[in-house]
Amino acid sequence: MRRRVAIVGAGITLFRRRMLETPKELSFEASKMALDTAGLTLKDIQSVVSGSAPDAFDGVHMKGEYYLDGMGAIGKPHERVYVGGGTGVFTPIGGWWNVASGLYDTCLCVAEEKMSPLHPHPQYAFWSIFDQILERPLGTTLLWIFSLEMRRYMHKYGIKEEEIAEVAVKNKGNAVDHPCAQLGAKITVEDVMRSEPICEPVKRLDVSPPSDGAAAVILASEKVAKKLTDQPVWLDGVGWTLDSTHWTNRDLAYPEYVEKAAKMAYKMAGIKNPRKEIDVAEPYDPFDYKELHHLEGLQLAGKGEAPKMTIDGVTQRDGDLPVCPSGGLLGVGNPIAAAGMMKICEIFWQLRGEAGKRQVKKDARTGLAQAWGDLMQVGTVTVMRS
Amino acid sequence: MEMARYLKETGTKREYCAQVAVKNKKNALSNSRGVHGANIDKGIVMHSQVAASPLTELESSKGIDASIVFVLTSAQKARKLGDHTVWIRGIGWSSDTPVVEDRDLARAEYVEQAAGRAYKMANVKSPASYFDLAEVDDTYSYKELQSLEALKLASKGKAGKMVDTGTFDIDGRLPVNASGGSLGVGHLLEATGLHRTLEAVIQLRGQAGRLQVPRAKRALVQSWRGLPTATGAVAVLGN
Amino acid sequence: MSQKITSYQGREITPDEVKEGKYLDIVYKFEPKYSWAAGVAISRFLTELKDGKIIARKCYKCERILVPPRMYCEQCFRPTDEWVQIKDTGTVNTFSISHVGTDARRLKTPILVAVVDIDGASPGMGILHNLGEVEPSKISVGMRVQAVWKRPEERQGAITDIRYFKPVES
Amino acid sequence: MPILEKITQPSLARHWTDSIPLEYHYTGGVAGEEFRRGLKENGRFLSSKCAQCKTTYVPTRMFCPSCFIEIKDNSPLETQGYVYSHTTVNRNRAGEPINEPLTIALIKFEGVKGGIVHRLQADEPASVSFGTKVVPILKDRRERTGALTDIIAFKPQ
Repeated sequence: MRRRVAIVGAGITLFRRRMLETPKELSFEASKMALDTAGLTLKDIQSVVSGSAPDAFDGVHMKGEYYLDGMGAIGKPHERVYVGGGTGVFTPIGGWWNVASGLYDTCLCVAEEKMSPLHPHPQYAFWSIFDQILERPLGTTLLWIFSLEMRRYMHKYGIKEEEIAEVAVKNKGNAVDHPCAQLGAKITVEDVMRSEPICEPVKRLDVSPPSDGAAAVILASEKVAKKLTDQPVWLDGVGWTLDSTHWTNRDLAYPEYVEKAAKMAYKMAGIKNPRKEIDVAEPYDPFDYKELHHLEGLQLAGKGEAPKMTIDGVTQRDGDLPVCPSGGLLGVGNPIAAAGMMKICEIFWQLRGEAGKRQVKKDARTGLAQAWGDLMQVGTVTVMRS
Repeated sequence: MEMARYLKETGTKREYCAQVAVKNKKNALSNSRGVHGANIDKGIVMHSQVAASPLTELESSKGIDASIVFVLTSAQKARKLGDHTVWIRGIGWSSDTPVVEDRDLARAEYVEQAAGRAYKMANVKSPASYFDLAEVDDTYSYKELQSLEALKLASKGKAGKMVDTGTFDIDGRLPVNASGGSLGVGHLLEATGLHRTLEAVIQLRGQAGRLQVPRAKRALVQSWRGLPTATGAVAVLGN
Repeated sequence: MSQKITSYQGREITPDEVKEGKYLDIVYKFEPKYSWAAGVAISRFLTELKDGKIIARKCYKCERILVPPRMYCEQCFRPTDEWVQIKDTGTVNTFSISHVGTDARRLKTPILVAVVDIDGASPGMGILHNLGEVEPSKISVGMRVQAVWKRPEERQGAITDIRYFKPVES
Repeated sequence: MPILEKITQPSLARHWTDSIPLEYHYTGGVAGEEFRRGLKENGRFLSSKCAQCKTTYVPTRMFCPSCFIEIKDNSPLETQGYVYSHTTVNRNRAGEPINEPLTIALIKFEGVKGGIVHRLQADEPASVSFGTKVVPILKDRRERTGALTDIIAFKPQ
């Protein structure tokens, strides 16, 4: 019943703190690049799925309606998916439903975010995700969740801040080779440790920046994909899960929702031993500890063991399991939904051997992208094969 | 402005829009969910407070709170679950341009496109004679007329006359918004489409009580996403 | 990024360009006001806070005592069964020292925040709150704490009826 | 089984009131910036012409939504504006009555896709109808900021 789905094209804009382009214009640029590189025009596209995080960032109500002409969706079936930070990876999952179900043969999937309009800081929009009666009156910021989670993770497994900082060093270093990156830099663990404390234990350089940007991929059914390209990248497994919104009742040291989403995707893709079968991974890294947290949830590292893997160089581009070869959110930038889609694009280019200076050393055949969000309780996972 | 343009281009009489509100509010009196039900005439509707000319307040649906849940399953599983199954025969959805200034305000092109997809999937060749009932967009009175034409349940410019002569009454040839619709029950913003679907499902299960359309086998559901969009969806249901 | 691509689109506006007003911008301010219904469980929870008490709900099926209280158990997906008064003491599950406020502006005095697992609720049932009467460097995971309440006449049935949690000798 | 416990004493049903103050600084975008400059500096409406389908859009567009290609050809609009549709409102956005009824129109331009929604200022509002030819009333150049409010209103020619 289920049809095989391929990615046949990808596009991305620059990621920057503030851009002139409107959300529609950013969407157009990413969509156009995806179409052009796939050798398609808008007429070839049957449906459109878009992703964007809270309307509060750019203050446009029903943003999915506002920007749809920039995604070529006029007169087409269009839907916007939204699961907070998990949106970027959920967008192609929405496209996958369109194609795998047999409803459509081609689907343009676009993720866009423009965070810069909100003043004084985009961070502020996140205040409204907390419980309005029990949490907001305490003066909540989004960073609280992360710092509380990071502390619990460190406490449970005896992990040091310096070990976590290794992730920021790796990802910002990788981003130097990404032409769209906002914060690529060669830094050291000491730089991270000495950076300004924001919400201890979280420091300035542990965090990804707010950004404007867009990214897109084109999905096609097997029949259409094989006509279009010799190098389709198959979207062989998808998974998503929600945990409880009562986040203070959860185990903050381990992302169970990522584990469940990953297991769903692995089962669909027929992956039995993820650590052996996944060649390259793009887990969600808005904070450096989150990459570690997610590697464990994805079953790519044992519980509490991801820091050691990082220190041993396993997750470097020339390592046995390259992780965030793009530079991740920490290096390329974090236009929420577009950042997750950037990871889908990266795996697409890695599996086609088109990643240029970022190309991982090993012969990568199977890759994974993951994102997470909502009230920090959604996991979205895709498994891709060349 | 959309209503004014629709009235001008189709030559529909202003009072026909008021008749939509009269019909739906009357139907809602028999619906336990119909908090905006009323027995009124066209004059009251047309002389109610102006919302934005030519639209009046009694022709604008009012927001309510509610939650609606459906459980979907595969055909195989459904057959094991009992005999009250309602089948989704066809679906379609579409969006016109988000730029209001670019649109043809008289037509609901998104409805035409969405219906085209749903009819194709459900193999509906002559929509006007296919359905036993329809639950369609009536966020504002004229939207029902505009949508009925886009759905090909009425020919262009004829929906107004048809509503006025009772074609779409609960005992008419094609009951439209027998539930009372949004004008009679209330508007649920993003959940409105689910409300319309719910009313159709209850009809197809034969559980609509005083609202029941006899021998209801095939239902059409259409909903609009609301202002400022030109986005809508259509579903063809059957039992 | 396919290597075939040589240029990427996007026109950055730098902080300097913002300052010098190189591009026309439109400033739009608004302040939507809300009145949120607290619902059955949280209405009762707030009423009890006004009396200086913390109340939880018990699910007879999984036998968990849930705080914040809810009228349904999200694991068993059935209504919860019983109100249970729990203590106003607990254990720090995790904590943070926040140097920024809601709008990401730097604070003069950091806010101390913690997830506190409340005594009498099931293990791991924490609530978010502030810590006080403690040196930031002295806070640790596992530390025993107790609620410091506002005076009864100051309480209004809000989470802030508890001023903060302070350390107690275990 | 549903939740059986209800609140029966109205005073025990609590509400929490608060607001979310928001401030946005929008850019006009690549196309919008040009449109706004044209309005501010020259008092003209800029339009964009698609090289492929030859459609002219107003306000300016960076891309043609149907051909999905970039538009580079922007020029001042030459054609006459007319009332495509109009409405009169007696209340403001919050639903409160306003003293002077406000007439709003969608102004379109011959042979051009798009248009401008704005206030209509007419000595005899009843004389305004579909197709009435209109011209913009602009603020003085020194007062213009590049916002749509640089246009005070449209009026019948």
